[in-house]
Amino acid sequence: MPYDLDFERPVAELERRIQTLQRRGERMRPDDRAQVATLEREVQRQTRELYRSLSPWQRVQVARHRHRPQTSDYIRLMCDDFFELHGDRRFGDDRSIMGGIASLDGRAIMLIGHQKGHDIKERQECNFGMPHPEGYRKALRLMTHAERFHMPVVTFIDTQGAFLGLEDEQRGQSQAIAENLLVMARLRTPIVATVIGEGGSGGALAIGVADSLLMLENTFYSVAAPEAAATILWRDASFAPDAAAAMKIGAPDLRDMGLCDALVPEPVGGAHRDHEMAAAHLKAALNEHLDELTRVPTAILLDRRYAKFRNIGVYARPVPATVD
Amino acid sequence: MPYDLDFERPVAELERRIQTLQRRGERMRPDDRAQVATLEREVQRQTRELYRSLSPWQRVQVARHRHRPQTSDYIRLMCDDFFELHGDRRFGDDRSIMGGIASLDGRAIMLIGHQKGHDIKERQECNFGMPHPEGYRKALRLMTHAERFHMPVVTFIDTQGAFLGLEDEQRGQSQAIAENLLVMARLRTPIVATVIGEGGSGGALAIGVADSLLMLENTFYSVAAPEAAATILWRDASFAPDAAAAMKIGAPDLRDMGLCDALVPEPVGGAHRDHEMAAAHLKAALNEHLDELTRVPTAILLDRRYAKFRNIGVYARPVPATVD
Amino acid sequence: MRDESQPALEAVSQNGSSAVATARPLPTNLAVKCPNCRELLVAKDLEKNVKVCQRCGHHFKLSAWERIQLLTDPDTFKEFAEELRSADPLSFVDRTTSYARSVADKRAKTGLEDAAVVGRARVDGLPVVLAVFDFNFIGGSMGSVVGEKLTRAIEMGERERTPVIIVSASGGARMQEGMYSLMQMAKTSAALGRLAEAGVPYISVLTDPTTGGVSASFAFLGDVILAEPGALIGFAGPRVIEQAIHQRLPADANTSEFVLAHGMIDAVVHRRDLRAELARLLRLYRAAETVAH
Amino acid sequence: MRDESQPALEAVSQNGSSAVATARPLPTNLAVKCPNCRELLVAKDLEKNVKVCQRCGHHFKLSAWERIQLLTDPDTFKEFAEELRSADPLSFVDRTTSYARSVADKRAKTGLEDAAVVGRARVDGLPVVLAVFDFNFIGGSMGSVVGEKLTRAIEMGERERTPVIIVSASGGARMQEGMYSLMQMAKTSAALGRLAEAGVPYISVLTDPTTGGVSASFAFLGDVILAEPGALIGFAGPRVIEQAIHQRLPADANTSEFVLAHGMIDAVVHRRDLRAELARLLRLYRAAETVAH
Ligand SMILES: [Zn+2]
Ligand SMILES: [Zn+2]
Repeated sequence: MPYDLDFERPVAELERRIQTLQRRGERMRPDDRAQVATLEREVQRQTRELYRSLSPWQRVQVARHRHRPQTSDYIRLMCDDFFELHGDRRFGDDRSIMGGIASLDGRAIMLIGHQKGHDIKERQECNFGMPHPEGYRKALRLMTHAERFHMPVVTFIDTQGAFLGLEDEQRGQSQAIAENLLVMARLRTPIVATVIGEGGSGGALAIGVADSLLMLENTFYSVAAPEAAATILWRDASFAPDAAAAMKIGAPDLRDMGLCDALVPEPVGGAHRDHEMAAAHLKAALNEHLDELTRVPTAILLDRRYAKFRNIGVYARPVPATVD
Repeated sequence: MPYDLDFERPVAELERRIQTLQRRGERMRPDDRAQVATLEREVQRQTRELYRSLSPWQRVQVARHRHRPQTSDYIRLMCDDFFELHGDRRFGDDRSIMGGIASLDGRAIMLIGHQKGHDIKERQECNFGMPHPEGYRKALRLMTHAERFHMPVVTFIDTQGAFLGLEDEQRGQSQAIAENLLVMARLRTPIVATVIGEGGSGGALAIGVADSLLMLENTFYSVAAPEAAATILWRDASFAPDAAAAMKIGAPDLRDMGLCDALVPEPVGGAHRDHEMAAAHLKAALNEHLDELTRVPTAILLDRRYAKFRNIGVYARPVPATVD
Repeated sequence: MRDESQPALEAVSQNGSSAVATARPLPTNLAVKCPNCRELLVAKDLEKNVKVCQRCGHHFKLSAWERIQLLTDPDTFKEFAEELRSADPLSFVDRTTSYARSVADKRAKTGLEDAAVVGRARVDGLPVVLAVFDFNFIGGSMGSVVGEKLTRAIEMGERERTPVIIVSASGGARMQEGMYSLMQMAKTSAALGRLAEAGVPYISVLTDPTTGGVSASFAFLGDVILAEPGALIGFAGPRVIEQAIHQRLPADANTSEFVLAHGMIDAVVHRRDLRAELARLLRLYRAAETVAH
Repeated sequence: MRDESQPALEAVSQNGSSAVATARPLPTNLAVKCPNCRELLVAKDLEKNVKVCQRCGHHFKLSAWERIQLLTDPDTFKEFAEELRSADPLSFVDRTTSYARSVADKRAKTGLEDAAVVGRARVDGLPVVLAVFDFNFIGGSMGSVVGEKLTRAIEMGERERTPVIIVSASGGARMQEGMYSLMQMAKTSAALGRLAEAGVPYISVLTDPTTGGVSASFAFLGDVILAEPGALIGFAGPRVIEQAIHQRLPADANTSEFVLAHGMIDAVVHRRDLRAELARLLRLYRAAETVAH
């Protein structure tokens, strides 16, 4: 996979040099081979370096990388079985949110995630990962299904946001998101949400009210997409990098603020460089959190979840919040 | 209100004679007055006679009478307050089913009923009382609302049936009706349903799964509208009167079969002759059933409701059904 | 109920004369014309291909016993409630015949007692309660016997915490039992309400056709709803809708694929995969049950 | 959040010069131009008419205290949580100013501490917990303070079994508190989930505008949802949608009447009737409560 992001240009240059040397094939001399080895080590070193200190905007670019693994990729790589369920039983089947019953090391879970699509055809079918109300209502149906059968819910967040269209307003985009927030807050089964790419606004939160919120380390989660925030704040979407920095949207920021419960490591150079390893890390993290959450009695689980969200917020002269 | 049904023609003739005499006004002679009095008594006597022994098809015509009181009329005449609620929170607001929180002699109830409409404009807005899926979903929303606030549910049935259109199939007419049947069967609050006019098929049953099913005495309730049944059975809708007779769809038939819990008397000549009296009878019946049902603990109420439907059906070599 | 006089299988003997066939095994010397692609198919080959047209994939209707054979492990199906018989509660006299006579006719022709067969069985080793419709019996219509059988099946699933599978093929409620038929919709749905509260899975399988009162009750209440390809599925049949709205419908209206696209079912499953897909679901539910209890 | 620079009230002094007014009482010598029908209205008359244009019925925005006065019985409103202040958790520095300075500005201009005021009150004698937004305070946007105030109000309603009324007027979440703002959507919705489980009524009143994260959380979770006429209501504003889909929207898109027609709210209520309608609802819920307990 080529290095194709702006800030990866130095590494891309190294790669080009490696390729030039390798094109000699059998005509490669011993010192050429030595140079290739050196360059490859340098690629590794520089990649590691770059990704160790991603700027907020760089992180946004990595999180949106078009080769980043998506919900369907993780399902394929992590689950021993997956039975996809379709439709909201009301209006339609929105492919920007996929979901079904999965087996994760023998544990039955309800797996629900945004799907952006890989090639242009799938991307269009998935509306580029921007759900309509029926997508959220499908997710809602699957979550109450999971509750009935005592399956933990695992969600994968990867969206720019809910789709903004006239028909979405007609069918109640606000209502659909709001209802999910309430139902998830009170769902009588464990919920683990993971930001696997972009965490965009209410459209992300609508499948993100969880006992544990995980984030892959190169992802972000924001109250509004940086472009939208820049437009709202400064009426100019080109200030998106400034918005990304000012709003502290990176996974490490959210962990530091206590909003994200755990970071999931990515392969060097981002999840898109090694889907298998990304999936292995994610699977390990999910199993760890599910092991713990499924041991908690439901009433306590719900009280904990309530307290978790109840206590989010920073204000001055705070009177200690009490949750019974 | 003129006598305008086919079988009322003899009474209509008497009425015309009365009107002819009355048109004389001050020129009426004493024996004219006596004749009017006699004719009026005769109108009463013949009406009573006709309605005492309605044929199945005559009953269908009375139940469909265009001046018959509708849900909105009963609400106006029975309730000390009514706050109408709108919309299914999914797609639309279907005016063929109206509903809201009502006060019936100080008791808060959720009142839901088919509405056919009075004039042509209202009839079109109400789709002639034939609901779309969003109508049933509005009813569902109101019923779960009632459950949450411990309000008994009172429904009024008056429909030819659910609407049959391509869009209705697209939005899941079957699914909407089916879901209502299940939810009503398990709703944790008392439900009283009353057939106030036409009880047409699944489109009626979708708001009709109740602890008590009442029927106004001149109404009917059928597995399919007589015209539809005739088409299904004999491929000719004009045999509707035969279907009405063969299927035993009249209120008294259903009471005799044990499917209807009580008949509500109508004014002489049908509910359309005296809306106030019809409403007074209905109100008395509702209060009686609500008084009894609201005294029953919820768990017992649900078991009774289950047993009621569980035991409907007639078959040979029956093994006694046990309900725990 | 749509008791279509169109037979489940239109069979043509090799000399070209036409014969109405039931859905039971066909004489091997017959050719069968596919109603979709018009291909003449050798009956024996069609049987081998689980009655799916080799050319176009059209799914022919199956009888209840063919369906049971298709889905269950050999010799595991144990029927119950087989003693129930229609009682003609309305003494229904048709314009041409009587309900009692129609039922007797259908019994003789199909070898069934009514339009549904219910029993315990195993699918890939996993226990299920299975109910299967037969469209040949008065259009698979639901009267008191069908409603009672389904309800007993659902109650058994609840009592024994065994997943319930219902395979529908029905035009709807049975006119000749009037309101008793309509109320079977409420009865079966009420039983499913208790099954859901108990957290026992219910899988609904829709086959050609599933319409009317059956579609508007248990058939659309599945925790998971599967359908065979190309089945007619809907509240009303296309012709009824066309009459009501005075418009021609698109060719795919009210097919399995149509209801999938509109979010009403979970998957369209080819007949040859149906058993494996059910087994997969059952195993997933069993895994959840194991954790929870 | 849409912090529209368009003022809540566009005021024009009688000599014709223009002035930006807050939503507080206007000097009586002013005329106000109705943004809908362009009529010049005498400010005093407008005040008397609960800030509804006498000519076209346009509902001008109300400040939080005007709204409280409109809805509650005199002297019954007892504010709580008034001590809460924004803490600038991200040390947010704008390109031109800082969040801290914006908040200070708005405080000075509006006399409010943040975009919502919460308290106990009575409506026609019946007790309620009331939360009211003020659009003048950074577009009525929801950050930590607003979320905390609403949550305390909802929890008080649950604890004391007192109906909760929230009157929204907000562009959505407050950008300058980043993810803390987004999470207030979850926090308030979670509190409403517990309120619903407790069977305590929640009435949501939508006023101009109710969009973004506020509309996509508590505002659309009312047991009953009312809206003032002509209010902008939706997930996105019309201009945002037009940019996204590259089409002009119909004039009534995302109005109160639009969301009513699409089944999303229960009623559009004229401002002069709002208090009476709330009282009617409260009495009905109280009647239900009396029977149930
Ligand atoms: Zn074929
Ligand atoms: Zn005006």
